[in-house]
Amino acid sequence: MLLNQFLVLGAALFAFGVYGLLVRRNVVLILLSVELMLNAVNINLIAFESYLVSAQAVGQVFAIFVITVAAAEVGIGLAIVLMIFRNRKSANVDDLSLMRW
Amino acid sequence: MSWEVDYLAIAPELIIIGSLFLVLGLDLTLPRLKKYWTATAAVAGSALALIPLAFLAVEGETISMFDGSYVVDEFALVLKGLFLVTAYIVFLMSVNYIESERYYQGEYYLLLLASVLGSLVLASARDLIVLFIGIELVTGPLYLLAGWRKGDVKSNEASLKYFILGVLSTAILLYGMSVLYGLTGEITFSGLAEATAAMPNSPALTMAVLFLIVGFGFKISAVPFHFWAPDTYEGAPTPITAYLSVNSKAAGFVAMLLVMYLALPGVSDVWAPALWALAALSMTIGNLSALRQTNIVRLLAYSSIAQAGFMLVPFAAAAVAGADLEEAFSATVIYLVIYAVMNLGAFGVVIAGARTTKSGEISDWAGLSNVDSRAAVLVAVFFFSLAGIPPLAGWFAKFVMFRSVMIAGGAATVVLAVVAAVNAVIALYYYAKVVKSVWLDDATREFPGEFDEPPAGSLRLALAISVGLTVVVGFFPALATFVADASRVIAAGG
Amino acid sequence: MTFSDWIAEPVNWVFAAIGLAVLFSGFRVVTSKNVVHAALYLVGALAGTAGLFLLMSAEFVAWVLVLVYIGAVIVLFLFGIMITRAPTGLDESLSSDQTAMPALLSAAVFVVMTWASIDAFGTELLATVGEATSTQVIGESLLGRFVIPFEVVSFVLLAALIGGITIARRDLTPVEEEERMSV
Amino acid sequence: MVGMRALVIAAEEGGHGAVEAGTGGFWADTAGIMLVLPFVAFLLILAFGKRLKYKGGELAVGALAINLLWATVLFVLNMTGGVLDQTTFEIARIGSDLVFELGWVVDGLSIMMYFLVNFVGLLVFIYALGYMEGDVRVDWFFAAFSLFAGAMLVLVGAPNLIQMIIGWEGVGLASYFLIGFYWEDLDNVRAGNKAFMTNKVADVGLILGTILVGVAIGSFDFSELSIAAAEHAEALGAVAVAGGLLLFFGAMGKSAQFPLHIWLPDAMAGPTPVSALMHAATMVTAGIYLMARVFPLFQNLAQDTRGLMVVIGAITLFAIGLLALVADDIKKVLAYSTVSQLGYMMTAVAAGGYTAGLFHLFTHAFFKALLFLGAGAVIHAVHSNNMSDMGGLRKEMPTTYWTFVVGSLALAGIIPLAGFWSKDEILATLGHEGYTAVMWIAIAGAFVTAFYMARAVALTFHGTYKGEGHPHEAPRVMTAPLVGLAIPSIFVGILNIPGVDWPGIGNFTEWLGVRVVPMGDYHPEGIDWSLAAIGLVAAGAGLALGWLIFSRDRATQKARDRFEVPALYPLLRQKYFIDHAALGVVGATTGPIARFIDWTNTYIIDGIINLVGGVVKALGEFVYGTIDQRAVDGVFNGLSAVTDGAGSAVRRLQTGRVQQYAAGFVAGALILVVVFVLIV
Repeated sequence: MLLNQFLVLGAALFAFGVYGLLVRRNVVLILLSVELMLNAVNINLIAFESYLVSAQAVGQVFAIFVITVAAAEVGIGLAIVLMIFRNRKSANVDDLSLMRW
Repeated sequence: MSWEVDYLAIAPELIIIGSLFLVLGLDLTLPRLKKYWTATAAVAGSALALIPLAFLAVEGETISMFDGSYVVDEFALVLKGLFLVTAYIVFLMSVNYIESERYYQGEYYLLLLASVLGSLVLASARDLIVLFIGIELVTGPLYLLAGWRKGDVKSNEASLKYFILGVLSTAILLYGMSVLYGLTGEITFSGLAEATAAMPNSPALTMAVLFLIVGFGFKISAVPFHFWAPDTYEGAPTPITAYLSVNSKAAGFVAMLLVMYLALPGVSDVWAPALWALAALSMTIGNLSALRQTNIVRLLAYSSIAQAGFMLVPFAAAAVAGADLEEAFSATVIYLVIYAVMNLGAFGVVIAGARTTKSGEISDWAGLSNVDSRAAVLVAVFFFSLAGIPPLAGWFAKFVMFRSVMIAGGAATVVLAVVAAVNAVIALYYYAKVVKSVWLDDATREFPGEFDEPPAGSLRLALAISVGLTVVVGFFPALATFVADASRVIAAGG
Repeated sequence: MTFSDWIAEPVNWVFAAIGLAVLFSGFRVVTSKNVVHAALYLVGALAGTAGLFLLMSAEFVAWVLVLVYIGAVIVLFLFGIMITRAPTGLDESLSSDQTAMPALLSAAVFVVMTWASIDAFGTELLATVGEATSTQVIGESLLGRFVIPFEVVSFVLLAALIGGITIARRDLTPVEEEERMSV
Repeated sequence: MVGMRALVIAAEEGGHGAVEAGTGGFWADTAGIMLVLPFVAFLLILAFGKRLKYKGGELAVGALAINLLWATVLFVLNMTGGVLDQTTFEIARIGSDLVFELGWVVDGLSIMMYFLVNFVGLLVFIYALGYMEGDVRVDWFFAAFSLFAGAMLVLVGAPNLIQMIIGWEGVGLASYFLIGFYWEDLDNVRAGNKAFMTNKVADVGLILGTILVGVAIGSFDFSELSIAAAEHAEALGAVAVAGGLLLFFGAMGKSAQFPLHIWLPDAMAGPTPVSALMHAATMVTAGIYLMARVFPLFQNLAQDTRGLMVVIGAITLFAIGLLALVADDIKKVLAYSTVSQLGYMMTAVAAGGYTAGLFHLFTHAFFKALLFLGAGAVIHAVHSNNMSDMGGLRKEMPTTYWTFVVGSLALAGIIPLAGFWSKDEILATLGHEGYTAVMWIAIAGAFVTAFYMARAVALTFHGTYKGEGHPHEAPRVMTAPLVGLAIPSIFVGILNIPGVDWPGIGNFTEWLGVRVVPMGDYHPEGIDWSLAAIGLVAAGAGLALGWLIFSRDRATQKARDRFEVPALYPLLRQKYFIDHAALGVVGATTGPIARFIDWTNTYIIDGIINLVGGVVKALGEFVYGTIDQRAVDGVFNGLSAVTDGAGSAVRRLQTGRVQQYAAGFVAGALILVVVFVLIV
């Protein structure tokens, strides 16, 4: 298997994530898009690990850390969404432009 | 393989962890009215953690653990000291702010301590994984703390904007790290330095380096990755804003310094010009936007974007062939330390003054000197220091920054110095505007808040520390150059 | 390596199948007009990714991904969707109408990343197809060389947990608070 | 002490003609007390000022009195044997080579300034005790005034450029506070801001110049800089030119050289003692002092570079002097006059007349402070700044009148008063150095100077009183300093009669020559009597003409007479016709020029400043409003304008949208990557 077949797939997922982040209005859906991007990073890391094969499996360990941090960030993000929803009865980012200029 | 842990070396981290658990325990057991003890625990923890730092500094040995991925050297000690002192001041500023409104005190200090822990880890990080985890631990709690005023929709919004852009930057940063790992097979900084030095420039390497810069650029709020900063600063609780603009920004700079100078000195032909551009953009756009601000916190937000630009200036010197990287490195560190002290002071005085004015609008601060001359003097000290007027500390920071590019020479860096000089003049205008408002303008209304009583003891202590440091460092820059000498060691490859 | 060489290897057929599924799911995550569907498509994308990890002999990480994401995170998401009462049926307003600029940007992201990696790695092959990385190696790494980030990341989780609860919970109204204080 | 060794070495390396001088012993070693005491006074006044009888004025006066003791002893020591000493403390070190030091230098140049600042300062402070009595915020006034004195002494005593910058900024800050002292009046605040901004622009030059010179030479120390400039002039080359020009730019700001002079007349909004001390006698001379300190650097500059400085000085001395002719505000007359005299000093120093420029600085400080204080006494009495509200005051205010006349004659350069000798020396220098055209401009300037001073004296003290109320002489606490300043205004000139060595003490030129690197040309040639005569004639002509035109109320009473005494009107008109004839001679030449310059000053230079300000502001609004806040949005908006209605387009102009921030974020990252991949 080519290294690049995985990298290109990762790049595509990352690009989807960027797209979702930019167009989705619902905050929960934005979070889903972020997960796609982090997943793309994981694919990269694992592919590089299989390509390089380090003694301490650095790439895989790195991926585990990324997964953990991503989980924590989902928790944080959903907490923020709930807080905002409680105050505004909406999870739509378009409504959140109180501060500007 | 065995992995030795030097417990003295990580004692500051352990003390912070200890006080974090203490706060957790106290919060669970104490009745509601006694919750202020959690604040005491946090304040004490951040002060106690300085003690082992002193021991380590006296010993002066470089301790390297886990394959050199976690290092306690002079540079790390200096920055840990900076993080702890600034955290201490932020804790002091928080006490009454958090107590006076119905916030969750225990959880507040716990999250802030976690963030401090992250910055301590960051200062010692010498590989990408530790660095990444450190950054996440600094930032994660702050996403939540920015929204700590739960009922305030502005605070909600501050939190969400910070979070969304934060995770975006994390994703980009991680992508860059993964490509860097793939290209070199290394994650330790020393390994990366070796590998990249031998490697010809390729689009992938350039992209990876720039993605790292994007990630750090978010933390330090450099243009064009600054969009979150004004909104989040305005909406977040003021002590958290102070923390964001000082500790969290300092953490971003530490990460950037470590990665650029230690891990990627061989690719300075990529990152130095890129940071040149970010520096010029940040200074200019930050300053010009600040000119129009009417809210004092927003003004400080844009000003801190501009200050980040000034701090980035020395990085550009690395693009000049044969330039003295140590000079550039230490110039940024000195600027960072001085900026931290005076900016904290500025936020402290905003908190103190807001007791009287009950407003963040600069026009509402007019005539403050008539009723609260102490606060007015402090406004003058901190804002003039930020403007770089001698003999307040800020001038030395600017001086060192200019000097580093002048030494390096080279047309591009000199152009940047000129941009910086012009910006320094523009900046003076809006800083002076605040001072003028406080001192020279007539009050437009009765002050709604109290001004007979001095602010709470903890806030006074916080202000006293920052004003003391601002003035003393201005007169005796030796204090700051000590920092420089310590950091010089590391830039020399130590 | 030519395309015919590549296609001749059966493992690449498997890759192509999983990869297309992942791509499709990923695409639907960001375009679906139904919130719940979007979340479920993410499950698909993640499951496919886990399959890819298996192809790359990263067994442990694959199962971590399945357990953490599909087992926990997605459930969290679904809860989030329910609690925020997002319309669970078809909803045209889930995405902004202005898709041209984001599409352009994300296409550019894809092009740049692809170009960079093709330039750097060309036709390099993976080295370890077939031999799974032993979990022991990963375990020793995590608790040896990487014990500091391992310990530190637990504080990230702790902070997220405690802070998340504090932020998300409903504050007591003043009246309720009075009652509670008097008890 | 640390620094002394460097000085001794420096003196040895200085080679030929190294000055023989004592070290000043105790008095030089402790001279630093002068730099500290005013700050102590400042803090004490801030803390206790409100509770004291004179609101802290006694503390300010006390500090300067003690200072004056030191300054006087040092002055005498320097007169009799020469004093050369330097004491420094290291406060920071960058790397191994670059050292930051604070301390004080004691040599001929600094001793002169110590004496000047403390002597004039003390008299002005005493005067202020009377002048400011009963004013609001007197304690703050004296605190800021002490702060100024301390900063000025820090500047004067600076052994290196860094300390000089600290003092430089300190006096700027104090000036800002004091100009805006009457902050109830918005104009004063504006004036303060204008002064501050103009100076800041110039300060950028000073700071960049300092860094450039410091990095090139490896030290900020003046003695090392002097030696390097004297001995390695060739090697320094371009650095010396660039650094010198940048430093000169800084000096232009503080010393109000054209076109950066615009702040000084506005700065007169501050209380009069402030104008006397800061904006006439001491602070504004900081630029000249800086030029003198780094004189070896300028000495070795190319002739055309120095030519530029001489020309700027010449424009300043003549063109701005003309403005004093059309001003009605007595303080503005003196302000323009100060700018003009600073032009003389700058021209002289730039032309190579080290002693000439500084001697004029020295004499000017006495009589210009005297004139300001006199003007202050008048303003105090008539409650107006305008000369059209004055007149005939010589009977009511005899002391003020006579001292003011002394000051005016000294400024006009009438033999044997102080101004004659110093101005003559400048003319001699210009002639000697080959700047003949500039010399004639300077002579014309002398004519103008005498002319406007005659006008000021005539309008203020002669004719009939035109103001309100009954003016009376100022109290003793204010007139005593006037006398105290009038005496040196008469006599200090004889300290430096060319070719005259007073027994036992020599002359001013020698005292000033006590420096690390001796000045090449500090024994001026014998007096040029013909040039002196020409200068004297010019001054005399100016005085006579001014007197002729303005002494009998004609000019300003015209309007009044026309309405109140209609019968006399034709007669007056005819008289006035004579005035016109007389004015015609002057008016034909100077009038239009003065008006033109006034116009330029008002419309062009202010216009440029406003324009630049406006451009910066507009740029700010553009960048802020368009790039920062709308660019991202604008792109979105442009794309959606077709599909969306106008209403929603307006709504979308509102930003603060996180996703547009994110788009900017991603776009920024992409642009960086693409640009750098392509260029690296």
